[in-house]
Amino acid sequence: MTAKDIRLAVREGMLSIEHVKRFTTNGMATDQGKMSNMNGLKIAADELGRPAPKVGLTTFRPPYTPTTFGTFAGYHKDELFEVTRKTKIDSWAEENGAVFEPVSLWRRAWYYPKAGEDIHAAVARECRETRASVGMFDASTLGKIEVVGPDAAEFMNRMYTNPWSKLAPGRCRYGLLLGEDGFIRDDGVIGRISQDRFHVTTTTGGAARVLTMMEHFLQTEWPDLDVWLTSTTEQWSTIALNGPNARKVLEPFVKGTDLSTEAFPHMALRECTVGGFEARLFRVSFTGELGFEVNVPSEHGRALWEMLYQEGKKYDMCVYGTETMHVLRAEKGYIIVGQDTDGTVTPADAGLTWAIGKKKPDFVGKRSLTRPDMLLSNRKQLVGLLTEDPSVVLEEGAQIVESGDTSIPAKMLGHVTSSYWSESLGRSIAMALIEGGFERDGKSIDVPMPGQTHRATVTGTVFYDPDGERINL
Amino acid sequence: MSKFSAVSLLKGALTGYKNVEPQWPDAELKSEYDVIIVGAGGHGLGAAYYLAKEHGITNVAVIDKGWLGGGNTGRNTTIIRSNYLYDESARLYDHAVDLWDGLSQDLNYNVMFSQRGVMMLAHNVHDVQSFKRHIHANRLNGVDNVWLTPEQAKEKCPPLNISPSARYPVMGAAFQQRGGTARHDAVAWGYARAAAARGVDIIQNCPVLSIERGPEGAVTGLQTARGFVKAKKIAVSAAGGTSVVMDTAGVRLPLESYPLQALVSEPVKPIFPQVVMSNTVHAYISQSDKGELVIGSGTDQYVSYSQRGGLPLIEHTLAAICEVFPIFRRIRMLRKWGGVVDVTPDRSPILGKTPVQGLYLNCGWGTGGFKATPGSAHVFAHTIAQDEPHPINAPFTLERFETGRLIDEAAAAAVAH
Amino acid sequence: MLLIHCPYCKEKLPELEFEYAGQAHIARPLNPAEQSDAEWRDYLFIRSNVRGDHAEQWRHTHGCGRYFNALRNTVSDKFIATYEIEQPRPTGSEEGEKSNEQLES
Amino acid sequence: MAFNTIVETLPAMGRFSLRCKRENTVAMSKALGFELPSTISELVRSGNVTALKLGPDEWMLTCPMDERAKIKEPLAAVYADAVHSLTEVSSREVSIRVSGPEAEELLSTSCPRNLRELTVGCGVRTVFDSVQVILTREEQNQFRLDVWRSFVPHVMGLLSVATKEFECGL
Repeated sequence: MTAKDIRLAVREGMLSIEHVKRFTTNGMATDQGKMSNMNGLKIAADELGRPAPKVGLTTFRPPYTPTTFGTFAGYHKDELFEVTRKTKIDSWAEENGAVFEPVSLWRRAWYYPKAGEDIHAAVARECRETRASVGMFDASTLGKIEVVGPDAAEFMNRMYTNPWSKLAPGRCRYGLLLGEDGFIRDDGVIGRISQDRFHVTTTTGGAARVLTMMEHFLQTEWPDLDVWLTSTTEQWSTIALNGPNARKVLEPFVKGTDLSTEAFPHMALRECTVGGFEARLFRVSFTGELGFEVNVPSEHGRALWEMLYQEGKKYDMCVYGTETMHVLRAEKGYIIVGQDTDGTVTPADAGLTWAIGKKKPDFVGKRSLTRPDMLLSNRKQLVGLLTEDPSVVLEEGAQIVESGDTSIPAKMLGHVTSSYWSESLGRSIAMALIEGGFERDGKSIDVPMPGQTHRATVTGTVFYDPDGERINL
Repeated sequence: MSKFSAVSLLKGALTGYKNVEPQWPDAELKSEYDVIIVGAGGHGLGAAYYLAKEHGITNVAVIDKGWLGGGNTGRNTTIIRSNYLYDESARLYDHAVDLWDGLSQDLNYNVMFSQRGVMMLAHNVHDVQSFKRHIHANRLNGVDNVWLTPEQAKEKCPPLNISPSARYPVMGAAFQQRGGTARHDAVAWGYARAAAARGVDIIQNCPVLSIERGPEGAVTGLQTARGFVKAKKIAVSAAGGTSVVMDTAGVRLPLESYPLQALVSEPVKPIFPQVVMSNTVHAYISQSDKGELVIGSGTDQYVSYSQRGGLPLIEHTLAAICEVFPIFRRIRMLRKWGGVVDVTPDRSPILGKTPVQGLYLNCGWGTGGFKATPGSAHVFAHTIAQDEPHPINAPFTLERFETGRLIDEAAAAAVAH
Repeated sequence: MLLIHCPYCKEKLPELEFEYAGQAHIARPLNPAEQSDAEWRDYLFIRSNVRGDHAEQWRHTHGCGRYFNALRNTVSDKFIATYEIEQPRPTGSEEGEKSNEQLES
Repeated sequence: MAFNTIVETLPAMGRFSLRCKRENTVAMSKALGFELPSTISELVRSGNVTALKLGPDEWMLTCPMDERAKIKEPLAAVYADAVHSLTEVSSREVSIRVSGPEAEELLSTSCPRNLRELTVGCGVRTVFDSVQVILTREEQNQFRLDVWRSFVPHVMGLLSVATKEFECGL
């Protein structure tokens, strides 16, 4: 860059010193203008016939001196680049050959391959063994919030879509949380420990967001409510046992409550001890099988896990990871917020109208559900898909078109949200968000993939044990 | 205005460029225009150009409070791509890519559009699902975007760390070959020169004080620092200042303005062939023709017009760059700067008519407006000239915030589990 | 980095302890069901986005955990005042400006 | 100069988050048998029980694991007349002690607060790198960090890198 270039820039109409800088790159070398800016300014000012102060300077930008990226990164490299959260049971998973996946800040056991197994073989086996006997899963990463105070039920009524006033202590219920825009934000099982105390669970990734949202409403909109929130995510290790033999594995360790269906039915919870540790025991299921979730103070998580693991050997119990959890819940049509829903899905779209308290005058997001666009019948709705060829596992994210439509650009109806090989059914299953999906029940659609189009039939989302008998063993 | 050509450049070189003309005249403000565009960035200058070229409307002024191209046009990281999920967005941005393709010839000005390809890294199972959803939607919309394995990504971009033991391992990438970069200043200058050549007045350093409306409610003109100017139509395209200008016409907007930062390294020899983006670790990087690594950071959390942002964001961005590209650990940052981005609730733009007769709005591009420049300008000119949106921008109304018909690309990429 | 005065902790502390929470003094309608679509849109989405003194919410997330309000100039980023959530928006006073002097790192 | 600042994790202890309205503070204090601190960052000790005021309506109570009943029972007994929230978080957190002449400087490598202003016997919730912690200055050269369990390796990792730098004289 020479003085001639600056004069040329001015003749080309670059009258602002910022234009001169950008046109000539004057001041952009490693000296960042410390050598060149004043000289450049004087040359431009002469050419413009204006005094230098009238022409002005470009904005000086930090840093003063070129500084390495590594200096800015500081300690944040390798394992310290970002926090990796691990549960108390994670070390056992590592010792026992788990493959992990990152889920928000956590790393979670994805599947537990045995010698020679790939992910498909391992997951098929974990699914088979859980449904046949019993499987154990580390659910500790689920977010947990303790909601306490005389207005706890009222607060829950205002936050979640569901009604909470009549939920008896010792019972739990699926809870659905919307944003004020009416779209699904989070979900989880919520237990009423006592009249004034709720044990709320959230998704793994949603824990911090949900607590922040609750605090925001409580502190800024409803400061009159006598209720307080405490994060208990890390207070508890959560171990899920699912399968027809789940009760048999658990029973020897439980003191203080009877596990029979009569005394402890589905969606009940009890405070008791398990393996000698104080525990909150939930009878819930995310697999469709008889299921329990044991919460013990997290420092005892691994000890209890090992006890149950030893006991489980009598029943050929398997341990399973998040992938098998995903398959088993999909077979039952249970959604995963963030996978089967995104930030554009209402409760009605997801087939969850049943989770809305009909008599409640208000809850967060309720008003938005009656905006004109929310009432259209051709909204994207969550349905099941069964491929014509049962061996074809659709790709998650694949787009869906009308049967026979081969145009480009195509009229896309929606996309596949979840798709798996179902070992229990001996075929593939999928869930999808499709325009006017509920009305397409029984009709076929196409999933065009490069070089090949798959045809599938729209179904309901419950593929396995539609009458829900296995939960009540 | 003379045409740039090999002959004219050679002639200039031989004569020491003694006779070059200003690229655009510094126009005097007239008392009346058919259309006044507020904001002389790429979108505003482009709209003026297309008004003149395609709609024969040349009694047009583009007014800016500062120097042209001095807002986000001159402050962004120049990434161009169109691999958006929803039909509405894909059409809008792909229209832009189509126009980028011939823009240098159209304007007779080299905007240095380089289709080096844009790679977006997937770091977890959720990213993989989300990117594949984009790829399939793009394919069926006729937009190029393909899936790369980690090895294929590494082959295209050798500095990439694909170690499976990384905190955020690369599990694959979505790659759009038609994407790339352009020289941001040249885009503003090229449009300014081409618009001025067709008779458009470019008025710099002339702050707009208010939009004036008549008794029927329609716009009548603008109060400016240089006095009142009559106008039949007013189009606001003033990223970073939109809320303030529109407020004077009594139109309140679903907009918030945040600082967005970018930075460059010292120049190095060509080493980085593509544009690489990683949403999960928050890093965007490409190498300019000068050799600098151009890096985009995130927005600060608070509303601000200060054109600067906090250092913690830069630290995080550079840590992320070092994680994904360990070889850049010892390269040095030369300078950082900030822009002001207008963000809508669904992070898609508002591009169309307003409740006020004769008032048109182009705003809310958030962190991604540069890539849309020619497409946005083109359909905005159509909307102004016809008083009717072009089919491509018809969905991007202000009304959608009332009906709930949002176009929320970010929500579609929701992260949870 | 901003330094922010927490009205509960009564200390001026680094921005890293705080989270921004949007424009202040936008009360949730007491009976949302009675709101028109346009009124509900205004509550959800319409913001003043002022270039100047902006009343806004912050939370001292990594501190006392409280939400509070602040009056901050959006051009200089300078805090004019911070105040408890129920209090009305103050007008900037010299004294307030002094006690909330903000430093740029 | 030798660097002899020690970083160690402490055994489990009983921890409770106590929340209540201002008007019930007196009843809480009466039930516990000592005056709850009234200023944020103030720490009060009574026998084996400590109470640290973290927010306008929030205290962190600690005690030995086997004395938790001393906190739980008296507060449960007054709940009907003085509503509050007492939630056990004993297992949520792990405490890290940093002691030695360079303790303050070592913590300053990742804590944005001006630690000189944290007086002996006081504690605050703050952020250490990206991690929320409760930081208590137990003595002039002795600090305690209460950290959510899964963040402990990250905090220890940062302290260990910083320690190495100090040991090298950096």
